[in-house]
Amino acid sequence: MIESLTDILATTVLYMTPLLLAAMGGLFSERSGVVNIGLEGLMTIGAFTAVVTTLETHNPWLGLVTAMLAGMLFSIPHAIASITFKADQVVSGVALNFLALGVAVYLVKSLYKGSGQTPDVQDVLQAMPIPGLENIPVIGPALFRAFPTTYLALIIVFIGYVVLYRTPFGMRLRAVGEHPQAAETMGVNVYRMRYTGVLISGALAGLGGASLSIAIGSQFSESTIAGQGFIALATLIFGKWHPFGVLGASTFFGFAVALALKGQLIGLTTYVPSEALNMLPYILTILALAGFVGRAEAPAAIGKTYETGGR
Amino acid sequence: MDAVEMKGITKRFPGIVANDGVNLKVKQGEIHALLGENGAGKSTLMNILFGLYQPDEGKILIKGKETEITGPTVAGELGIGMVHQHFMLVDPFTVTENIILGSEPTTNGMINKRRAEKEVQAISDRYGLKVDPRAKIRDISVGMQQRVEILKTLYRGAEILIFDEPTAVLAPQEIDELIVIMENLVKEGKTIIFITHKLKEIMRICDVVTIIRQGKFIGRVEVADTDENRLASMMVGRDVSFTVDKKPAKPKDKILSIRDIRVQDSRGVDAVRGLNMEIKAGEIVGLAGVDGNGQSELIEAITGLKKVQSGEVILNGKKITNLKPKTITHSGVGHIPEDRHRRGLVLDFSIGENMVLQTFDQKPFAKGWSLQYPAIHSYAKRLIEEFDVRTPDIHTPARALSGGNQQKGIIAREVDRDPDFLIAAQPTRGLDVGAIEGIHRRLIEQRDKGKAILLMSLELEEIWQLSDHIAVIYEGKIAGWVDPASTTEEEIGLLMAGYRAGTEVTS
Amino acid sequence: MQVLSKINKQSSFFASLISVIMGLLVGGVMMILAGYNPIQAYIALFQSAFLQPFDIGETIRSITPLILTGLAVGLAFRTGLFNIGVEGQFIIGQLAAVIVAIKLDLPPVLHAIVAVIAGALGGALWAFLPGYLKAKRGVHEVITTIMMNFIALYLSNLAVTEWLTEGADKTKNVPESASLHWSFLSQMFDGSSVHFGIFIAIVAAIFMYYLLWKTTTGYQLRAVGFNPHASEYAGMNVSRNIVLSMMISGIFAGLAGASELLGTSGYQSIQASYTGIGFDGIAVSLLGGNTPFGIVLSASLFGILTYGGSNMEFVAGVPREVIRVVFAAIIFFVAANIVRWASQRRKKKKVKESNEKAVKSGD
Amino acid sequence: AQNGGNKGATAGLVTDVGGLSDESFNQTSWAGLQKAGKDMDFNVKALESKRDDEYIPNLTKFAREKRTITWGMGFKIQAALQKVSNQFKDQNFAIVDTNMGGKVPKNVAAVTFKEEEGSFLMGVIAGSMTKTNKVGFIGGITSPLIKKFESGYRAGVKAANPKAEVKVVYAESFTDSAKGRALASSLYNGGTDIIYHAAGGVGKGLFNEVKTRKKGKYWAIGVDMDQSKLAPDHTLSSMVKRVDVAVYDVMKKVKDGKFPGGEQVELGLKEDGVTYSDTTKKHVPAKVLKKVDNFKQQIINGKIKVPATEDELRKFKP
Ligand SMILES: Nc1ncnc2c1ncn2[C@@H]1O[C@H](COP(=O)(O)OP(=O)(O)OP(=O)(O)O)[C@@H](O)[C@H]1O
Ligand SMILES: Nc1ncnc2c1ncn2[C@@H]1O[C@H](COP(=O)(O)OP(=O)(O)OP(=O)(O)O)[C@@H](O)[C@H]1O
Ligand SMILES: [Mg+2]
Ligand SMILES: [Mg+2]
Repeated sequence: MIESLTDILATTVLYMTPLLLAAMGGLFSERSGVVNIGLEGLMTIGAFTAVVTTLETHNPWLGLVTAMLAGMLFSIPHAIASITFKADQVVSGVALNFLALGVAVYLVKSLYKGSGQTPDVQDVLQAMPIPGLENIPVIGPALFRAFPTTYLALIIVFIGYVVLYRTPFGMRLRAVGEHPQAAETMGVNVYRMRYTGVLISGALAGLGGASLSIAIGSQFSESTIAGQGFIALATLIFGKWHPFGVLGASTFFGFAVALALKGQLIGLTTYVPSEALNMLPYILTILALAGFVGRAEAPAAIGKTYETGGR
Repeated sequence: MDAVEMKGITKRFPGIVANDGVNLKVKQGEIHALLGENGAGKSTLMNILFGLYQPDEGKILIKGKETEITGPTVAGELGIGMVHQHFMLVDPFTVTENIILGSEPTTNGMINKRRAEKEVQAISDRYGLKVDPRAKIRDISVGMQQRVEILKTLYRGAEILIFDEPTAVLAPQEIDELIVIMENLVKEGKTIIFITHKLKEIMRICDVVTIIRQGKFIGRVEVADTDENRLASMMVGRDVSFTVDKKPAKPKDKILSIRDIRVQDSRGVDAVRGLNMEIKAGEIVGLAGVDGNGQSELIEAITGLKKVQSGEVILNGKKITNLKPKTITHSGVGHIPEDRHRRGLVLDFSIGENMVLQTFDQKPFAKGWSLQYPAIHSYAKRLIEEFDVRTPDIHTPARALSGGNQQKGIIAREVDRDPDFLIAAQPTRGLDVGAIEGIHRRLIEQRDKGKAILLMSLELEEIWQLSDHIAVIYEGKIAGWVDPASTTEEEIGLLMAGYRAGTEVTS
Repeated sequence: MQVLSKINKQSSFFASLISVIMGLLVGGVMMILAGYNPIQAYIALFQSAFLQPFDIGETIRSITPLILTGLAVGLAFRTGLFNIGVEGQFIIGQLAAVIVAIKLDLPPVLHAIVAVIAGALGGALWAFLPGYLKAKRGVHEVITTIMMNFIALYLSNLAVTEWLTEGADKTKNVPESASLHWSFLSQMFDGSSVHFGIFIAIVAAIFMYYLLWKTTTGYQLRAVGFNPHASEYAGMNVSRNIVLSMMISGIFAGLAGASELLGTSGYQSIQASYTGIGFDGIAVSLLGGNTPFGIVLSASLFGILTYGGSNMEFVAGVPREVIRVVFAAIIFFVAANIVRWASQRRKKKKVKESNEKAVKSGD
Repeated sequence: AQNGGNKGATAGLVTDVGGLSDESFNQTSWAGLQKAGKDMDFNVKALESKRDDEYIPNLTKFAREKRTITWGMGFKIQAALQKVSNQFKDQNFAIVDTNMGGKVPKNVAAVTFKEEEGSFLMGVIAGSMTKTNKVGFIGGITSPLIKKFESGYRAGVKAANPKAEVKVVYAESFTDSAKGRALASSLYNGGTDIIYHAAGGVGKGLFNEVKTRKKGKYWAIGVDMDQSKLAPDHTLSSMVKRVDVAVYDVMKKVKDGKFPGGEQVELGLKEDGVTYSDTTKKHVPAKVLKKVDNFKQQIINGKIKVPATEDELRKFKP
């Protein structure tokens, strides 16, 4: 029983990590007023870059760094189109998904002789037990024998909270997402804040992708991300655009997945088809939203292009 | 010395010259009015002074020194602060957060909230601007929001303050408070540029007026040397009459009666608490009151947009309580809504499409499932001509019309449906005197045609001029009925503030 | 030309064309960087999409579902909703169509009609829930539709293995009576698999135009999409219109699924992942400015590039993913309105120059 | 080149949606075809299908080019190949992993494998080597093909170690390696010490997980090709499906003018179509290997009929 609980927790944490990272990325972008449908693409680019870097340098940490940089780089087109050129943010985000997946798979095929996937990474990030804590019963083995990316994700949630709600930068970022004209009249550079928000989202989503490809997994192919970016987007909305809300939402989702998997392992499949069990996380999410989460209030200026002095 | 001098400012927008060689000279320590019709270019000129726009031509001198104001930050450094026509406040933020945004006091890189709150408190005490530093903007009154706007400029040490139509959104008491504040500010040595459409206010507190019309500089006059009529004709370019011509009302049958209704606001708190009211054909009932005393909820309840918790609304002898908005509309209610952008128009529809917002599915605008555009267009054309809505054509999006013309469009739509009962909520908010004149005439015309009209306005003067009876609303109840002919402004003011004055109270 | 100019709200057909060319240039640069010959590749692409009747037929076939999913996304957008759930509605459309096709025994033509309608209703049903939750509970449709996509995928697989077959990977083929295959059409294009679905798609596009701009329902849908508060004021039922909009969107998606199933594949199989046609619909719709005619045009562009792209890989060895990059670039260029921006900059510069001249001569 | 006289002969291969580098039958068959091309002077070409609706155009493309033979990969392509082969009666086709519902057209050769037989051997290895008497199986998407693997494996375990319990889970995905990892981790935590998978990319998660665990205690078994390089110290064996060999053999017959049209070529242990990987001997003791070979022999000479479905498994008695 206790073991099962530990197991469920461990799976929860495993599943939560990439979602949490990407959704935190989305948080920064959307809090600044720029919708980011492109999380899927940014995760893809991060996953790809991390694998290639690690294959070349045998240093997965470097992989994380380049994944963040690549995520940032690929968020630039989205930023330029939707902030400078005032393109519709949804349009631009969709284009970003096309671009990222296209470029990543194109490069894989070009680099690895037409193969649709990279070779296997040997030097993946290993789980990192935290001495002492890992021995706490039940939660220790689940939470404190996790991947470095998991710890990173949790730290980012807390840093994200502090940055957004305690620092001038965060306050300005949120102001820009709520009422850019107001921020502008207070001397805040709306464009710069939005660019920063989008770039941070690229970095974090890239990191999220990397956590899938070189920590949990060990290679990259077209299906490495397979919809996780969209679930991260859902997590962001579910978490009401708040760092702790996002933490809660991604934990909820991870937990639902863990329950579904556990259901199979304890033999529920004799009674319920495994397809039905696998639907569970998605059904639970809808129920949770319909039942008690309900209306989420987006940043007021989200999705709206901004023009200096415009109204 | 001149605090501000703007010389030959020209600003072009695609297709329009918003400012065309405008001059503005403001002396240190004066209250300088900027007067002009809707769209005359006042806000544009001030946005240039505040650095939000760059002029295409012209020079700006601040305290005698030529400067280039490239952004709000530069303006701030020059001691210029602006209270914008449309509030620039971040709703979910607190008062303090809004004030410190952009120049936050920090310790170790973190915002020092406590210090900020103290500073805000100190400044608000000094100038007599009562605010709660910790309240969220979305929870405070419009008046307090405006004080926050003023505090924002003072917090940055502004010496020259621009007030762009600050009184348009305020109740009479709040206007009085604001005027006191402005006087305090001038006493402290600040300079104020004040935009308003209300000539009374100019006469009351300003020293000098600059008038612009259609982007052009018309003139600069000392308030002491002029009067309201002369200002109005300079501004509009023709004579304007301020007195509303109206014959005595000839009230007939009872059209609307409201019995003991209760309505909740959006937070679920009772906003209307057992209110009674009757309106007869051929009369205008004015609903006076300080903003937030249940006026909006009352109107939304009558029109079916909000649920009536108890009590009933009867129109022409039939109960319309809690019917669907559509049914209520079709049973003879017209509604000029308080917020024309939120409720009154679909801004992305053409002005023509907006003309049939309630009737699009009726003959002759629709045959069965299919819309009849020829009928819709000819109808819209007729209304636009009849009500003098200035628009290039009926296909222009409503968004591109000026506020006054948008409002005329709404009035055209509501009046032309020929309802027995017409609700006019703040029908002239933010409009210039020319536009106001026309709208007032329309309302009187409707009354004389035998319609029952409920006029809600925060502007006492408007209510005064138009109403045959005035109902003063206070905390969700009618505090008293007064006859405009035999009551003084003080008496109404007292009722609005919650003091019951014995004799006039009839219901 | 009026129709063409609707491809994007702000930009003309001409601007879109320039964007397409610029997108192809971006793709060309990518190819050069990776050491391929772009000219050869593009020749292969367009040759294979157009040169032979067979290929034209196949191109049309690949355009068909894109038009329908594009319309699904576009209609929802027009009414202020973001339907990311087209993918799921597509799957349910397939499922509903295959059930009718293999479980019912009806005369030809009627069988196909009933199966197509079933697909449409399936899609509508799948879109109903997100619409309902949005209208009544304020639940963001983006989350619910994403979740419904996953549920649809698993549900379809479950149905195939557990209910429609005895543990097989795919259902049996739909009978001739329910098929949208039309040999006359197929023969016209040299035996390609183009099928009746293209007519469904075109009728759907015309229907969307008529519905939105010519009917009272469309008037309400658009009004609610632009301004729910004003719509409520005007007596429209906002909730009902939100649900209706999602369901009509779902109908288009379901039609896409039904037409693919009854026309192209002929069976429903266990699916390891999404087809992607629904997600492609988002791009198609956005590039088409969410107008029916724009969507038909952009679906055609997308279809040509995709179908030709696979051949480009075949002939010139260039990974077809470069086509996705090309398409992404086109969307960026159109959305950012690069063409207008460039022309405006030129104008601005001219104005500035002439101003400077004026100032100088004034001195 | 050394085999002259085959000039102008051409072959095409159409993958299923897995693509050319699925590390599974698409990839191996392509390898086989390429080798055939080199050895026997065929011009070979492959087309990847991204979606089910591309099967027909892709097959047709080759058929219209009049390729000597056109290969379709996987059971998913069956309906398409049926249609196209019917349309191009003069062309030859071949398909892998399906017997065309038992009715193979004259111009088609169908190659299938007895995955259950290979999986049986994996079951024998797992059953013999488990210390906890708990072994696991991770399936991809529930389907008859994967059921063949599962049934054979469970039969093998039963035959070798009746006391051992087989935990079976399905990921309902062929790509979600995170899910594979979570499932593997849970299985191992629950006392399972050997896990076999037939789950494509999901199986990657199994190897990623087992790698982090104690050597010599936790094991994984690979599928389709020798997967030991994914976790060299933790891979007991792999069930190798010799699609490359099968393709090569058919190509040889084509070259010799003996195209097996209308036939179902079914390859099991006997034909060396399925087998265990060469690296098996690295971690599996000779004693166990002997046992495995023993069973193999019994299957080859028909003493043991390996179950391929759930029903057959229920009736199966070792
Ligand atoms: N951002 C803009 N883009 C285009 N035109 C603009 C813009 N801002 C202002 N204008 C134009 O400039 C003119 C002047 O507008 P402005 O807002 O300055 O008028 P105003 O005098 O402040 O009017 P009001 O009394 O209604 O506030 C308007 O007619 C409008 O057409
Ligand atoms: N985004 C815009 N693009 C082009 N023109 C605009 C835009 N916004 C406003 N205008 C123009 O500005 C003029 C005035 O608009 P504005 O909103 O200032 O109206 P207004 O009379 O001040 O009404 P109010 O302030 O009460 O809404 C209108 O004539 C309109 O054509
Ligand atoms: Mg103004
Ligand atoms: Mg105005």
